[in-house]
Amino acid sequence: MTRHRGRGIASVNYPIGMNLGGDPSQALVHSNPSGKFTVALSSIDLGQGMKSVTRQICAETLGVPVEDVYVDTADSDTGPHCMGSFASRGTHRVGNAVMAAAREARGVMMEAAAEELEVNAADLETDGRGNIHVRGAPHRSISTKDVAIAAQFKQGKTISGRGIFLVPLSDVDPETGEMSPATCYAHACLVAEVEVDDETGEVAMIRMDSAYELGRALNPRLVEQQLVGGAWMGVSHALYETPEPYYPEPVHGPRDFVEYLMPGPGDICPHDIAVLERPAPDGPFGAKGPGEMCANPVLPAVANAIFNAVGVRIDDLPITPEKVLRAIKAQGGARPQPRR
Amino acid sequence: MLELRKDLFADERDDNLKEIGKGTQRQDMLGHVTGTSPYFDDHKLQGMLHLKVVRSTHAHARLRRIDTSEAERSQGVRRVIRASDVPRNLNTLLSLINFGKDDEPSLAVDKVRYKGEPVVAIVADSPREAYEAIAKVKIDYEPLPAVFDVEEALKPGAPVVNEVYPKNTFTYHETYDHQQLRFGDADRALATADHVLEQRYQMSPIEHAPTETNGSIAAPDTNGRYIVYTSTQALFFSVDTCAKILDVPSNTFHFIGGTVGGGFGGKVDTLTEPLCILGAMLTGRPVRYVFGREEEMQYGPPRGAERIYIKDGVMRDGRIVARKVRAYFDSGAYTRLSSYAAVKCAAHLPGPYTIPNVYGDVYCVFTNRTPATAMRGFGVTAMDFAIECQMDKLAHLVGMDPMEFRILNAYRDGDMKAHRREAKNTALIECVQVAAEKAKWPIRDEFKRMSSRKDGGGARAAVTPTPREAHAPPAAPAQQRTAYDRAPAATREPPPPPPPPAQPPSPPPSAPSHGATRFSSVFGTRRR
Amino acid sequence: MPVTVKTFTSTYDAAAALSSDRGARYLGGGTLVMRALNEGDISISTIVRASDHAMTRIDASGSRITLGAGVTFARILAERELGFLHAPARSIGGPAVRNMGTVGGNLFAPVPYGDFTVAMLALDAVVSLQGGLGGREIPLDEFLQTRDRQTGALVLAISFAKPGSADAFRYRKIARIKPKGGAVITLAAHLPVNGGRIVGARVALGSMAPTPIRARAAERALEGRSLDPSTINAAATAAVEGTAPSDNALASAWYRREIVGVHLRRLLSGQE
Amino acid sequence: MAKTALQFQHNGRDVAIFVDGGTNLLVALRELIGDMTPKFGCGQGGCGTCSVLIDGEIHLSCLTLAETVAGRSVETLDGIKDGPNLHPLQRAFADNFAAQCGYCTPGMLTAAKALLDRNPQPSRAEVVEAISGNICRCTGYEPIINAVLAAASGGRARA
Repeated sequence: MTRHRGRGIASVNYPIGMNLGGDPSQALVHSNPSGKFTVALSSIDLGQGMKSVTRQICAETLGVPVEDVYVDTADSDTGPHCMGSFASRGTHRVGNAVMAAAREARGVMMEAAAEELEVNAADLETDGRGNIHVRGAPHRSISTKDVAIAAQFKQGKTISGRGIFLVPLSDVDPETGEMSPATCYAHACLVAEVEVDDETGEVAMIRMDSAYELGRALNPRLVEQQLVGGAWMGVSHALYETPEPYYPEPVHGPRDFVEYLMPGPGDICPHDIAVLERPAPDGPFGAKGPGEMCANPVLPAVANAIFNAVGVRIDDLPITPEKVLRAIKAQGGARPQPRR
Repeated sequence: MLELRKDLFADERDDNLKEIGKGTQRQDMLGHVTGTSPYFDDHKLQGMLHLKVVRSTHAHARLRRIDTSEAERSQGVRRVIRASDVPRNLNTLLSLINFGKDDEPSLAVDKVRYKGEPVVAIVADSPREAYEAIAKVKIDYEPLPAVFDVEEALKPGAPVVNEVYPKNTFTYHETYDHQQLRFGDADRALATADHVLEQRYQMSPIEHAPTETNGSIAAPDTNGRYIVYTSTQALFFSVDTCAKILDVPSNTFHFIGGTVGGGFGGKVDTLTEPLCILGAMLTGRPVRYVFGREEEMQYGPPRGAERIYIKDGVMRDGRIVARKVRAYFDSGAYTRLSSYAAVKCAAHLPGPYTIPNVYGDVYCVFTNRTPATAMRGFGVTAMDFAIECQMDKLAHLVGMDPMEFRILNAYRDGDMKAHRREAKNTALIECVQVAAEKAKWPIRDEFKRMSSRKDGGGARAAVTPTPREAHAPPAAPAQQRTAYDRAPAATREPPPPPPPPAQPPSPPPSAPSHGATRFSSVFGTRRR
Repeated sequence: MPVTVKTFTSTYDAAAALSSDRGARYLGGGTLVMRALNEGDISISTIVRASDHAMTRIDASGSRITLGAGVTFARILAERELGFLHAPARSIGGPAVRNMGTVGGNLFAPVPYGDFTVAMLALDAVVSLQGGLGGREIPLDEFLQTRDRQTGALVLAISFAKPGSADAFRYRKIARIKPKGGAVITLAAHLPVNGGRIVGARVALGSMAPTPIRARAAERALEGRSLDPSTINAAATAAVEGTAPSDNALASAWYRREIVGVHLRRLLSGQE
Repeated sequence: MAKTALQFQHNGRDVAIFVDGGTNLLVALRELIGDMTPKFGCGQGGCGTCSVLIDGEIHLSCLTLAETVAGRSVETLDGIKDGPNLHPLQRAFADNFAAQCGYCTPGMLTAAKALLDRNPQPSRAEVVEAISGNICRCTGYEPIINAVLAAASGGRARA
């Protein structure tokens, strides 16, 4: 028997956003004369879905279909300031800014609709399909297109809004480290199952089961993208990656994708994910941010699974076959722990 | 496969929204599958030149002489850019929010501090001609002793990597060589703990390896402005960094980006834009500066390595009573963003657990390697690795199931965290329970019944008396509290009311515009 | 100066161009030379090509097989007669690299590349060269030892005897990444059996020295014996003898030495 | 400066350009033809995002000397659509959320097309092999594999 299976777990939390300079982001929302909205940002979409999630936030807040919103980013002449796409801040910070801007634009839109329908704006509601009607009287209705036309050509109103979100900076106490580093936290727990070859030290991923709590999942498909891809990156960090394979000696650094190791499509394993949603009080519709924390529990869960499989602790990343093999040899062979 | 556990925390959520919660197609998907999403490099401008840099071949060396005369005469070369051509050739990224001292030149001046540091830039008609000119640049180096290990760098007599920080550590609060966290009396608790476990953990550097490498294209635009297509992750960060280095008003630039081929933190540092724009300024032509893959892997900033020592005290019943952490962030030759990672890391201690005595010292250390920067999980990933390996060992030590051990120690609503803020909106216990269920990992009923929303606070909300250390200054500065964090019960004024659920506060009326406000020398805007 | 491309119909002229110009490199599939150009290797000033069809010919009809130097790995995979070489051919790159990379170019590929050459070495292949002065054939073993001095010559083809039976030839590439990864080590064995005994054992290893090498001690342990567990163990134990692996980004020399015997044992005993 | 004339078929259309010696096909397509769908990811043959089909076979355009495609057919992602209609692979990639940053997507789709053109009903292992030369840093590959498999079975249903 040279191959041993083992399971390990890890649980983590992750702060959303940065405690730097107030970590602000801004957004502008405006309608064209036919009631189609543009969100102007300077925020970056690196693939995480910034454009898509802010589009949904804007549509929900305005009360219009998502197809009626387009997010334009990032142009320093048209998009207002944003700190940037990092620190799991996009959904939370930019989302809040877009929500504030959309709320302001919605206010104007409802005022304009009220004027057309000759009712009080407070009595109006949106149906999410492009219409505004009197609450309880759906037949007294006007389309957002007609409202936009009236606002532009008749009433002289701009259906637009500005938004900023800022968390006032918290000083750090030099002695105690007392501070407010973040306003909300995401959570996760992950179980990794591995198979370890005790003659070569090779570790193969067998499966992962996880639970991620990330506030409101604004778009479950985008969340799934982050969690699946992020867990893959966690496996990669745990077992493969380093630009300095002999750290701290700066030698034999990889120069290409053959030498820089990342798991290939033949190395991936099934990953069964549960998403928990405990809304953040200050998140846009309760959202936190799944972007960074998704990788974090994987690294220790894999290390702990290797211990369970062969009884060695590798506290030095990445956990290469060499490190596993050296440890197994040092303890005189694999010592499988009780199967979990 | 993804399952939404709508049964949990249902009372805290409104699930009847129209757009939120739907798996709507990405706005950019059609662009992606048709190859029409516009990345920075998809702009081809007439007469475009190509910029390549000459990189240091030494990890630490004095620059005795740089001779570019032959390179300047090389075929196709439009301009050789030297350090003296850079208007303000010293910067640090977070200087925009007044955190840290300028410590990094765009082109090395009298010393190189890591292998691969840019020394000279060549702007030529073609990449080939730029490479040919690079071979003709003669640099006379005087090699200096280099240091690559974070703990070696802290020893007396270690080579000074960066003269701005002569102790090889970033300076916190204008005084300290590290960021510390003190909560309770860890030493005393360790002395009475049933078991004490001290371990060392080492995180590797990690390369972001986005499929699109770092790069930018800069071109003279109408009316004296410059248009810049960029892969940056932070548009205005890059705009303002370039404005500072090139010493021109920020509205000189029209930056366009927003569609980036992966970043993961590796495109925050504004690596290519300043020299690319300078090339366009000096030649009057569009200039393209794109990293090759080897440059990206070896000289593009990685996630820095971290070395972490953890010493825990645990009781036989599984309660962790003390956690003492010493961590070293390997920042490489310059600060970039590692200074902030250390603060974020200190705030993250002791992980998502309620431990009454926590002690942390986190150092940002300079070594002669490629400067590190942010990466997915910045400041936290390595600490989570260390903490969670440690948790597994502690559970093993006291003979507890590792799931139950985590549930037992998990933080709950109302608990006091080590950075002295009340834990709220927690959900670690539920995550462990659901993961156990999914993985068919048996845990006992009493652990299945536990909840993040029950049994927190009370004694767990107390701030344990914390001994002052000899070097402590007379008084700690007043604490800025946000609307979202309640002050610890033991201190000062009553907490502000919590915000209503799912309603962000309205923006403050006079929010500072970027760069307009003076920030504290310690850590950004200070409001008392 | 832009690169000059010279295309010749005759291999003789191509070889003459190569040997007369220190900045000339022969363009095979492009995976080595084009990469070098992309990365700014200005020592290459001339690209030499040869359009002679002999360069891309496969002759697998008889007992001796000849592969033109320009034969791609994809073509080997399409050739049923060459089934025993499908494993080494498939271990090179992904589909695109296999459509481009050639048997001849692989002879020059440095560690961690050059896996196909390991297979060729185990088959006692002979390299046909066209030099500035004329053609010659040299054993692959000898060619590899002098590889750095062969850049002025043009490889025309590589030839070897077809293994007597399907299971006489075995090949395995140990890579961290699946299905396409750089080699930690590569192993190939040709074990012809005559009357139940191995006659003419050949074991070749990649990444155990600067170029592929023969594991002569392992060959001696196999020679004249039947392939039973004790023989296999003896060969596995001897595998590391005479090797000189280096540290690189994929693994350390220590690790390579530790596992070469394990993997040779598994290869010879048919274990995963 | 001496340039070499080069004619080939680009997505079914005859094109003629002049290239410098040593120019690779990726540069020729992007800078001289203006087809931005193949991307630069490494220039080393390691990432696959520059993949194109040459006479129907997948090649890395960054490692292809441009003049070697003289008289041949070069297909890029830009040619995969049928007029305004998405190719079934493009639809499947979208349906499966198989793109995040989108930078590897042109190469992935090209690799997948090279597979399905020869093997319309591949196994999962064959899909894995077909995309093995393409690096994706965002998705973890799973949705891409699923998309290719879905396109294969969906394509049969639609055919």
